[in-house]
Amino acid sequence: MATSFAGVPIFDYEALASVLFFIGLAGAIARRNPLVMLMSIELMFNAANLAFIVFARAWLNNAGQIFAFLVITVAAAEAAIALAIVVVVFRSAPQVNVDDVRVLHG
Amino acid sequence: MTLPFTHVDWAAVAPLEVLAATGLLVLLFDLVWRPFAPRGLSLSVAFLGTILTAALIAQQYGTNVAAFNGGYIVGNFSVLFGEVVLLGTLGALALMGRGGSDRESAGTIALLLWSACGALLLAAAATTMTIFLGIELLSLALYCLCGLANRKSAREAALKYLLLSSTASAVLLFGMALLFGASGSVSLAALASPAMVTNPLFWMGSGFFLVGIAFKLSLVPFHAWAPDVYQGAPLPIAAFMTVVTKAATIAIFARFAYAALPAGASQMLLLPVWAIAGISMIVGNVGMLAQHDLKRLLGYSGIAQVGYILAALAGTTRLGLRYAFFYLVVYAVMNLGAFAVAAVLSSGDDEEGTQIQSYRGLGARRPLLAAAMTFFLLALAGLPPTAGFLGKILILAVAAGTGYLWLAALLLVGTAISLYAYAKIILAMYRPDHRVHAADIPRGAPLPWVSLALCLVATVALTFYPLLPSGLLPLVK
Amino acid sequence: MNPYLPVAIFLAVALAAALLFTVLPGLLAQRKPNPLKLEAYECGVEPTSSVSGRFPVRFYLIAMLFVIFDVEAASFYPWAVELHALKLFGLLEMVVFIVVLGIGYAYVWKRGGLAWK
Amino acid sequence: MANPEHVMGVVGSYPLLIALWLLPLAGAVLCWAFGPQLKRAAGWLATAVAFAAFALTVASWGSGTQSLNGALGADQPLVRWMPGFHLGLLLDPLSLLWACIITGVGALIHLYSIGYMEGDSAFARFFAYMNFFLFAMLTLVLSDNFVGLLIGWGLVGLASYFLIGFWFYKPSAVAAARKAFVINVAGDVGIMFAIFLIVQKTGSIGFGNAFAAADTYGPTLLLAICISLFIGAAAKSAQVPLHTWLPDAMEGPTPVSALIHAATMVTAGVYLIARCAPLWSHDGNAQLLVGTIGGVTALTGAVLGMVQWDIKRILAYSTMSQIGYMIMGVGVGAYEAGVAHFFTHAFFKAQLFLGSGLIIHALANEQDVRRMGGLRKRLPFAFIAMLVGVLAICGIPGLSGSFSKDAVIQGALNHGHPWLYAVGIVTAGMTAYYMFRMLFVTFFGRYRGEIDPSELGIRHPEFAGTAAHADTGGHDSHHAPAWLMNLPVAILIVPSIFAGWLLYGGADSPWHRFFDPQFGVAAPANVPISELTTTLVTLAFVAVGILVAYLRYGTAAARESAVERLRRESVGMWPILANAFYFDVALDALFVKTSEMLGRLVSRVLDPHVVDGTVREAAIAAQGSGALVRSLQTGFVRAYAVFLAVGIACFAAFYAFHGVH
Repeated sequence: MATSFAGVPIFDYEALASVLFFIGLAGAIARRNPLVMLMSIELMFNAANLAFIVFARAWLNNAGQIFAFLVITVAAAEAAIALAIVVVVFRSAPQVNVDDVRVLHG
Repeated sequence: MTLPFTHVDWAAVAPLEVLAATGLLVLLFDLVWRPFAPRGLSLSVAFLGTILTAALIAQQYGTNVAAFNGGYIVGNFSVLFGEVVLLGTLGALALMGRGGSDRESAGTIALLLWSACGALLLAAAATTMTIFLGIELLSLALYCLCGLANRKSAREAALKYLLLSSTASAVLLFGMALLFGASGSVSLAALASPAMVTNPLFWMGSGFFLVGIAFKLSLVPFHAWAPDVYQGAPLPIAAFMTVVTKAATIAIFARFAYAALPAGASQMLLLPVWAIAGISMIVGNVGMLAQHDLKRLLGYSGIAQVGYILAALAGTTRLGLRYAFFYLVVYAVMNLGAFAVAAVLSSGDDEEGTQIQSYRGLGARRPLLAAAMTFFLLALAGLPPTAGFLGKILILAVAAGTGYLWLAALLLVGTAISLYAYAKIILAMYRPDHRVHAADIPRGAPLPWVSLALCLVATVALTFYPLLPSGLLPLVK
Repeated sequence: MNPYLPVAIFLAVALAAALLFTVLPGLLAQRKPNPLKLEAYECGVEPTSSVSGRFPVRFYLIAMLFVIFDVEAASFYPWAVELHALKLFGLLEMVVFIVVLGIGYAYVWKRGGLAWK
Repeated sequence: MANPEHVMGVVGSYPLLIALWLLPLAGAVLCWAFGPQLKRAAGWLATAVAFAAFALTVASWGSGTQSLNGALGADQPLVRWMPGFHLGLLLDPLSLLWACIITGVGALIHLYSIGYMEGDSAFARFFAYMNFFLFAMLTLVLSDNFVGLLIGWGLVGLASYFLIGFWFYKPSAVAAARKAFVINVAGDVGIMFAIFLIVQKTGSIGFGNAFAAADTYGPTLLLAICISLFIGAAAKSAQVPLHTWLPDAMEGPTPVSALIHAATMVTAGVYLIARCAPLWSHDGNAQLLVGTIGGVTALTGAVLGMVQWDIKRILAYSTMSQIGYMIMGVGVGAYEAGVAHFFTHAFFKAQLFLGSGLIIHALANEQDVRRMGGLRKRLPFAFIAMLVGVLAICGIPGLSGSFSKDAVIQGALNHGHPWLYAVGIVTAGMTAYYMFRMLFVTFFGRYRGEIDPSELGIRHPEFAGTAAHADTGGHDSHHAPAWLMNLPVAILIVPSIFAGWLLYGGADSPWHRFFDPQFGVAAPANVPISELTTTLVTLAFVAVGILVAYLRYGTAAARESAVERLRRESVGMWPILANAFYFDVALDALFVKTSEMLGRLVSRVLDPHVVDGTVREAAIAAQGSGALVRSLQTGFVRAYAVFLAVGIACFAAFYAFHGVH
């Protein structure tokens, strides 16, 4: 396993991916706007993608790159469905706020 | 360069291809023949395709093929879990045939079939890549399916499911990335190397991976979405989710726990999962107590039932896997049965009448249905004359036999709590109520009736499983 | 020398400047608000609704469909690179892929998903 | 299964036994399904079924008492489910005795109910439940394995729940039914746990296997099994501190109280311990525990019985006290005596309940003894019936109660528990006091039904029947023929008086000969006090009790000033007694209040809107914690996401910790 490339240690890439991931997680939890939440989730996906590509490079195993590709397509499908659902839910609402959505509880 | 995949690989996934193609066919028929197509055409095509798929999968029993570079492993394990997935799919399809308009049904059915494709993929998936693909295929279709009923609660369920489940998927994916980093391979089997025990990437990756799995299994504290989603989703979809999602995820979890862990690490690594399984048994059953909606109650019940199944897996023994699978089948059948009763009683429009209040006086008005419901609820509660009882006894035996006595004890406590919740519905049904007349209750479409009857037969038949001469059941010790 | 040092210095300077300009006014400025001062600036008007305009739902729908087909098309690139090795088998697979996409596209079209009205 | 099959009885085919077991079920189904068509005939049908079951029990006598090569009784296999899980029916002397009482006394109470329930809108449903109860109780006592016993155990609880809540339009009845159910479920868990332990150890659910292995369990496991079983027994048999449901259960119709909450179901705990005698005999600690709890219950019941005003609650506390005797008997190892007390108690307590039912029926549902009085002339038959019952329960020599009660008290001493001996004797005196107090207040003096309730110190008259009936004197003209209700009571008088004589004759008594093969000979220890002495001492305490009761309520002067005295006693009652030693309050605080408080706390933190009326539809323990979970489920996506994040954080911490190590 390679320990660095482009002069930067693998660990730093890992750390960057982790930071991105947790920023995304924080956003997914803290924001009220479902669109921003979805963007945060995309950020988490892409953090994982970064990790995949870095590890693919480190292990010289293309599977990681293929995986990243797969994730990009799946994420696109997910985004499309998500947008559709958000549009349907908030069609008649004055503003987009997930806290307004709580018919179901208890 | 040789071809990456051969015809052997494609033959291995033939059932998946058939199921996916069925979904496409349903769409095409709807597209081309809409004005002329007879009612129920989409449903019939879907039934045929699903049964054909089940037959194809059954044919694979006894074979052993590792297709797509080990990404898709056909074996008895995948066959058994695949059949449960298809059982759940058939059950959900049957519940769809409860009348109402055909208008939206083609799209719904196609989505349902593709979702089942994802679940089938999971049953055989053995690399993180196929697992991710399967989980996303399963979930993406379900987000849409949840929101398809034209009422506010359904849309809300879809949104909640989408937001939370996507977050969990991202966590799962990140875990997969770390696991890939640890082993340099997407294969689960590569994780079983002893070098992993000291690799921090492996531990963190497993943690995130298990969080994602626990979310899909709706284990406490990742359970919060489940009751809301089950309540909001249309009846057939809720039934589908309780059975198929659980079966597929249990398959993944079992593969991970049994085949992907280095010796010596598995007890400690899986401890948090057993812990939350135990908590789920209690919280799920307690949560049932104060519910007023049947679907929601069954959602809570599902949380606890997954806990029971995991209790059987806790020792990661072969016997445990067998008993877990047995209980999974029993759970699928009795749960589908309960949903079938609800479907027979539901009025067919968007408001589905699953309020427990609306079951009052059922015993006098529809004694057959009430008796069937009582039977299924007793089975879910795990009372003696039913298969549910047998399943629980087996789980208790294996959990205690492998040293997880505390899980067995929690199971007993959870069962005791659940008795009260189930009894509440049963009592509501047998309490006289003069407000509603028999004529007000729909007769119910034939398909849910058939499904109900089959579930009833199966629940009874499974009780006699130990009577089989095969000696399948050496009771522990 | 650590290759990150310039980045770190830049970050530190930027942070310090931002903090400085945020905190200083609060410390130095005198505050004597009156209603007139709090009004919208000069010729501005009180906003009556949210600033961001609303797009029609159709816009989102079409955008979504674009995203899906666009990203799926990305799968063509690796395939194209390896086509000479994949030969007929690879071609057939891509045909199947396109047919499946095409059915979805046809379904959307027929059900009126692309109509702008 | 490697274990040899230990079967308790002589294995064979016993069609009578199966018929006996299933007949009541058939009756229940018929009454339930064809209730609207059968109308009044449902009562007769159910009664006929009960009598037929009794006849079948008597006809099975021979097979139940047979013995062959050490096997005792009859064993009818039903299902061979899987290795170690064989279900079957067992009729040996112990279950034969219980079956006789269940069907015999049950049949009489069925007959009585035809009169008592006359005109009730759910007449057929009542008899369906009653027959169902017989079936459930027979399942309990006839099973030859623990799972069958547990099924019966659960079913009787269910039947009891139905019958307590039979008048479900009364909120108090529903609340009482729930309470009984919850406490009984707690007991079921105990039994489930015991079964679990036994199956773990022996791989079998059969009694035979479990008992044959009794000396292999080891002290800890054996004690655990016994305690778990006893939790079940205590909940079902109303032993302290799980007794609070029994007095409340009197909300059900009186025949139900007589059958279920006096004669049969509440003695299931006695049956369980007698059935598991081989386990108890191996464990001195369990014997001490159970005997002590029995003694404490006997005493507590008697103390609380002394201060009740509701005639059925007096009888309920007396039932609790008498079951305490039985549990004490079987607990310390005096199985024959404990079982004998069950036998005699079934007769005289059923008779007392049915007698009180006659009064309640005649007074249009008045149950408060303060509003009775002077009924001796108006209801002479009820007076005679109650008098015989009271004399029997007090242990007046020659009547049934004296034989069995003295046997229990003496048994406690014989097995080395002098303290329990003393408790038994003192309780006997208190029993005499409260029973005669009831007798004097109810039947002597002047009728107080017309007096304003507040003058009698009754604070909530609406709970003590309606005031309207006082004008008419409570006589309704459309009652069923009196003989329907009087006949069963009259029949019960006979065994109430004479049943005890079966115990007469020490080692030669029919009782001993009947049970000797079952329990074996308990070698009499070196006993310092003879049986005759015990009887005399007990009698002295009883006499004092009667005397005090007479002086307080029976003398001519006391009868004259009865109104004033009752008012003073009602108002001045010690709070600790009026609240029944605060058991209810304590249980409530322990479970209901804490969980409600937690629920409120959590919901205030997470979501201020959630506390609404729907959450509190019923304030029982289970529902309280259910509300807790509900209140966590706020409906906010972001709140759920926070759970998710907390979970992720915990997981990440765990794995990071282990990954580094």
